[in-house]
Amino acid sequence: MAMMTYLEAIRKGIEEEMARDEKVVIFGEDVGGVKGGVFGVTQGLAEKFGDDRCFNTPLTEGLIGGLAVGLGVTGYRAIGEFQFADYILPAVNQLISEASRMRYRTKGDWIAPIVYRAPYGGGVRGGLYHSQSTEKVLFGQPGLRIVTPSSPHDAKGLIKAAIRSDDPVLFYEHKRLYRLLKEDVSDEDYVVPLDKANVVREGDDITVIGYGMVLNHALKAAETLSKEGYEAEVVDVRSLYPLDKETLVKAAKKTGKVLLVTEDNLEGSIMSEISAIIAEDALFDLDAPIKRLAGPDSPSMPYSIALEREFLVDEEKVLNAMRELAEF
Amino acid sequence: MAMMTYLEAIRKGIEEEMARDEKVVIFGEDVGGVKGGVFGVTQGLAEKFGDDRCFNTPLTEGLIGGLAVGLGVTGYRAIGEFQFADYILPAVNQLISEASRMRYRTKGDWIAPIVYRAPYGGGVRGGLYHSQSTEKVLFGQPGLRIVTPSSPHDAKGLIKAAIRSDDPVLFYEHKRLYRLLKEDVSDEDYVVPLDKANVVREGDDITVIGYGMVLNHALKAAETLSKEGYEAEVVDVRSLYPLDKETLVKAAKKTGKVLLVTEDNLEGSIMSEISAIIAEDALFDLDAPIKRLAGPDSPSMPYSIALEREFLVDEEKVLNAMRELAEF
Amino acid sequence: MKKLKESGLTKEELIQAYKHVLLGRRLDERLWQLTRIGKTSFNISGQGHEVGQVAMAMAFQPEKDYFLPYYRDMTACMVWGMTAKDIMLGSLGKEDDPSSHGRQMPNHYGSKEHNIVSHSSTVSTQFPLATGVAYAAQLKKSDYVTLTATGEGSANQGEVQEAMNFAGVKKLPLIFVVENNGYAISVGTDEQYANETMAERGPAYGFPGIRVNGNDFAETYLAFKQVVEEARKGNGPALIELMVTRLTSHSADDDHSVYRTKEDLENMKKNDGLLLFEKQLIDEGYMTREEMTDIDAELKKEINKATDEAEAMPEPTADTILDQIYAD
Amino acid sequence: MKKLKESGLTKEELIQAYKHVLLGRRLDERLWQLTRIGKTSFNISGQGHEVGQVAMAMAFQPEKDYFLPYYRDMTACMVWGMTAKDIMLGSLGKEDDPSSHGRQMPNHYGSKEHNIVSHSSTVSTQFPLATGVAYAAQLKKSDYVTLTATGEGSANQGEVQEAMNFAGVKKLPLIFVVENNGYAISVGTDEQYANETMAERGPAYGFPGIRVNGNDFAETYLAFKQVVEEARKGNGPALIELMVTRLTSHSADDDHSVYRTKEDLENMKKNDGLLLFEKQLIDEGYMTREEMTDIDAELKKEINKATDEAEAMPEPTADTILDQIYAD
Ligand SMILES: Cc1ncc(C[n+]2csc(CCOP(=O)(O)OP(=O)(O)O)c2C)c(N)n1
Ligand SMILES: Cc1ncc(C[n+]2csc(CCOP(=O)(O)OP(=O)(O)O)c2C)c(N)n1
Ligand SMILES: [Mg+2]
Ligand SMILES: [Mg+2]
Repeated sequence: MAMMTYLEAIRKGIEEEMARDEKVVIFGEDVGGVKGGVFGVTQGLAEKFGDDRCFNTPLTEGLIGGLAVGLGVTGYRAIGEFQFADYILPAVNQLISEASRMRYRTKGDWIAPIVYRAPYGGGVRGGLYHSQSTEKVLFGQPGLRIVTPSSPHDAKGLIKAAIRSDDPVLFYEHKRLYRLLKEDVSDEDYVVPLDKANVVREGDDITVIGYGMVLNHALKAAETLSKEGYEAEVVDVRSLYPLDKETLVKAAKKTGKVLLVTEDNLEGSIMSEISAIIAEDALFDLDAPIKRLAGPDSPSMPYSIALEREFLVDEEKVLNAMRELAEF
Repeated sequence: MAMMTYLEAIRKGIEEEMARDEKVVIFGEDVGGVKGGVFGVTQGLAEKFGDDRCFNTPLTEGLIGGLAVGLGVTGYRAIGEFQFADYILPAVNQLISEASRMRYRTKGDWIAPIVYRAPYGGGVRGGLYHSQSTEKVLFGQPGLRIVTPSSPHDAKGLIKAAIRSDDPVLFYEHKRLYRLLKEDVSDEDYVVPLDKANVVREGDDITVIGYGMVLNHALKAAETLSKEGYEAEVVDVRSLYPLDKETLVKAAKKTGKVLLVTEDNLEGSIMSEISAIIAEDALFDLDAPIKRLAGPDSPSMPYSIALEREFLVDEEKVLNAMRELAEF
Repeated sequence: MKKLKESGLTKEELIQAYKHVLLGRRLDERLWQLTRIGKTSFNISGQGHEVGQVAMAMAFQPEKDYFLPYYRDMTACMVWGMTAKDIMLGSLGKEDDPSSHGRQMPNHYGSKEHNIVSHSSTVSTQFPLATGVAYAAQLKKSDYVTLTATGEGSANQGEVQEAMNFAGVKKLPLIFVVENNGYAISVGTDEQYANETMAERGPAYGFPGIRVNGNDFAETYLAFKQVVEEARKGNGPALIELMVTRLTSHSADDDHSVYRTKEDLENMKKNDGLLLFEKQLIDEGYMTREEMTDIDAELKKEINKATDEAEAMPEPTADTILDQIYAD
Repeated sequence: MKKLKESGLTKEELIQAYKHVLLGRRLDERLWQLTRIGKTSFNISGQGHEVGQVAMAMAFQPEKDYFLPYYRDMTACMVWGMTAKDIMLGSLGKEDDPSSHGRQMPNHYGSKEHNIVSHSSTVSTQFPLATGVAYAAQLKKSDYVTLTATGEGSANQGEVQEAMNFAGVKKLPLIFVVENNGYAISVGTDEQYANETMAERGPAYGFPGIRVNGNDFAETYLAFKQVVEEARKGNGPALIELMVTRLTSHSADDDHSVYRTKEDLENMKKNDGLLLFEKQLIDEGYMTREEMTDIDAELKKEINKATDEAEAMPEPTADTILDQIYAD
């Protein structure tokens, strides 16, 4: 056991896997050398595993996307870093047309075992292009997995599972959680499954479903609400695609009152899919409309502080929505 | 009035707008010269309006995306064609980062009045990369509009409205409808609004919501069902983003039984957003779970005929789902 | 034109080359027939590319080198090890098709057995992939060389630059090929690029770029031989622009008489590489006309057999649609 | 180094140039101060690029020419017409910020009034846009020239190739600039590209490519003057590689002492273009040290005033978050 931030836990997971399997390689912009990433996730890896296995790419995301697939088909386990989740966009073609379809289009003859890492999320004064939740752009592409951890424990176990997986996995890291969260993380060689949502708090009155920063808001708000006499079941989606329908539907049915929270825009977010699943499978168990709490439908969040705050779903907004639903 | 296919109606709309406004220009791969597009939509336009206003681009979709934005900021109304909706993927960065955000990020100082056209949809033995419904990839990007006509009448009016709009509009054309649909289309200078869904058939028993090829299946199935004593309200979504929530919710409330049909994969499709909206705004008016009928969650549709058929939502599948819901 | 003798190849090797060229031609002719009578729904052909492709592929060691082809590379794929029956299985969309098991359209080649990596329809996505395959050779300290090809229109895709740039930086053992047939569907080279040759792009990324006449067997073979040797020794990549002719329409969906003049089409036929190659073989005394006729007859039998056998094979069944989306 | 006299500029013009250079330096120093004390949250600076940028921009006619800059182009934007206050409004995220009205991060320049087209943070997306702006000049039969710039790392993006390729084909009146400061955050040019110069990429797309020493005012000015003249006459685009120095860390979020040696950093300071330019101006008798000191004092006042005025301006308010997403 050691106290670790979310960021350190990701690094630890990568380090353990690189030590365990020499087929694991990692690359991206500023990922190699002494810099080790603009957030420092890959610090020390080049020194430890050599410049061949941890290296800088030129500033070209399409290349990062495709390089990983080429390494995958030849038996390597590539970890490609996109410096910000916003900069996945130049690589969308490679991710959708190549990585996510390699296995299917050859019926398993060729596979693409890859982890694409990307820091996402706002609240860092990053403006329109350093704050986005771009997971919805890649959501719903069968063949590709999307996961994101919301705690240091999960961060380590989930990155390890992603690296070992024979599927291409898009691994989202919330950049505000990098240094915000710290907890004891086991030194053991554990993995967290790529296809399971996680009930992080039990309760009978309302069900709150989220991931990332807003999940942490929900957990805090649940404690406040508890003092007011309401107990919230809180679920970390974790496997953003494919979704763990079973756990999500079960949690929805348990309380009959569902609040879906995301930092993304309201429309087109992953919460909309979760809502549709619940509306299909649990409609008659519901005691209230399925409520979504999300950013407004504006193009990501502006730089100006008032606008950024207005965009972000904060703890207070989550608490208010939870209370309203509990009292419904 | 003249009998026109869906394809001819689109061409007519473009032609009228190019004649009306010399700022309208059109380009793409094989769009210029005598070929006039691989489906022939732009045939005759180069001859009529000159090679400056109707021209070929090199085989580069990122360029097509950005060229349109640059023309937009300088006062032109660009129509950029993507040869297949599958090949929007290399241009996603330009569409999301540039076209959809130009107005917002300058608070209206610079705008990008653009139409991006793209033939989408399957059932043409196009395999994994000539059959896709890629609209979900661009869905939920505020600043961008996505529309698609499902009849020749709408095709002409909608493309005209898209060209006149000061917003970037992604205009999806179902490639199977190009020559399948034929109807009398007015010679008048009419437009079809970009932000309105369309109730194409009235009924009291169930509500079916769709667009494109599957909407035509639903209309036929509705006639069959009518003979069985059930009347379906059929709604053409038409404005895929932003959605016309009012019309959609009203139609859902009217019958309390909702079937959402799409040719896309089940998960992450636009129907999931519509379901979420209905679950939020009309839950207590529902008499049955909100049902989605869609393609399976496999990566687009394979080439082999049995697999293509298995993937596609056809008239029979729609009819069965409608009947089941009516009898619920 | 260089004399065949200058290639340094033995008589047997040259006769083998001729067999490959003729097989490519005859098999493609059969595929057109099958398309016309509706037994397959599509064909896109390499007629006019065959001599260049055979000369190119013979400079490699297919038993260990990797190939990431594009849709006109049928003949090269057969030099690499695929059989006429393999190709036929793909065109007929059969379960045993080694390229995609009936999931992709015809002419999307791949074979795990022969190190031919599957490609998509989205042009040039194989270029970034090829860098990964080539980088794996460096990691493995293996001396295999990777070959990837695309058309001269497709070579303008941004991903091609990104791949060439990275290959230059890492001195990858990777040969890039642009098969320049003067047309991208209907668009001529004057509308695709402005520089004299595509080959010039090699030096712009720090490695040799050579234009060769793909109808000149010896010139082509020698050029490839040299760059492959350099790559194998660790001296980095090269770009070869292979000047070829597109003797047919772009594909079964196109009619080139619409955008090319009669004279143009007639002249082209005079430049048929197959005829020139035959003339050289006879003039230099390697073969007689009768020997060629015999080979033709033999190949006809081989193709008949391949057709019959492939036709008798089963197609994928509907219940396999969800197979091999994810690893188990 | 060329003598300033060779530039053909008058004494007044050279003094004006000096004022621009010094304003760029002093204003940026102020922005770093504001960042350090927390009045603005971010800065990314053009220190070491100023002389080159002024020489570049002075070769254009800002009252009619268009500019699509990148984040280090503050000094060039001021030659184009933006004021210190305009810049300050952007860095402080104020409502009247002409670049984005407080919606983008600092250093994302734009001004409708001065034909400076807004850019995103996603590097090099402005290159395809610039082709549209330049194509509009051809359509309008106007003789304005368009300028766009990016860094040497960012110049590897695929979209850059696609834009240059199209500009070559259409002979657009468009000048592409790569400001080569040797680093892309921590990544040196040896890991970004393999060719000798970036300039070589011009000829690969059919137009001139010239590398100039951005610390050499006259050389830079004359090179731009010539290519701008050619472009204005309709003779097509050019690529200029401007060799400059990044005197600071990449941005306020970076610390270059981590990845650069002490000697490297010290040597670099000796090559400060500002000092070299001052020496030239004095040596050639255009200015005295006192005159420079006076200008410095004047600029300080101007910057103080700009800071005070900008600080007093209102920030965007939360209720504007949904403004200007779509046209009304
Ligand atoms: C990204 C993408 N855009 C468009 C297409 C449609 N398309 C298929 S082949 C082709 C022309 C290719 O021309 P070229 O590269 O010269 O190759 P050739 O067919 O002549 O061998 C086009 C436009 C595609 N498959 N992928
Ligand atoms: C598409 C994209 N990828 C990554 C980034 C993150 N990023 C911002 S600046 C930068 C380095 C740019 O280096 P260079 O092009 O040399 O310009 P310089 O900053 O040196 O002027 C990177 C990687 C980005 N903004 N956009
Ligand atoms: Mg071609
Ligand atoms: Mg740089």
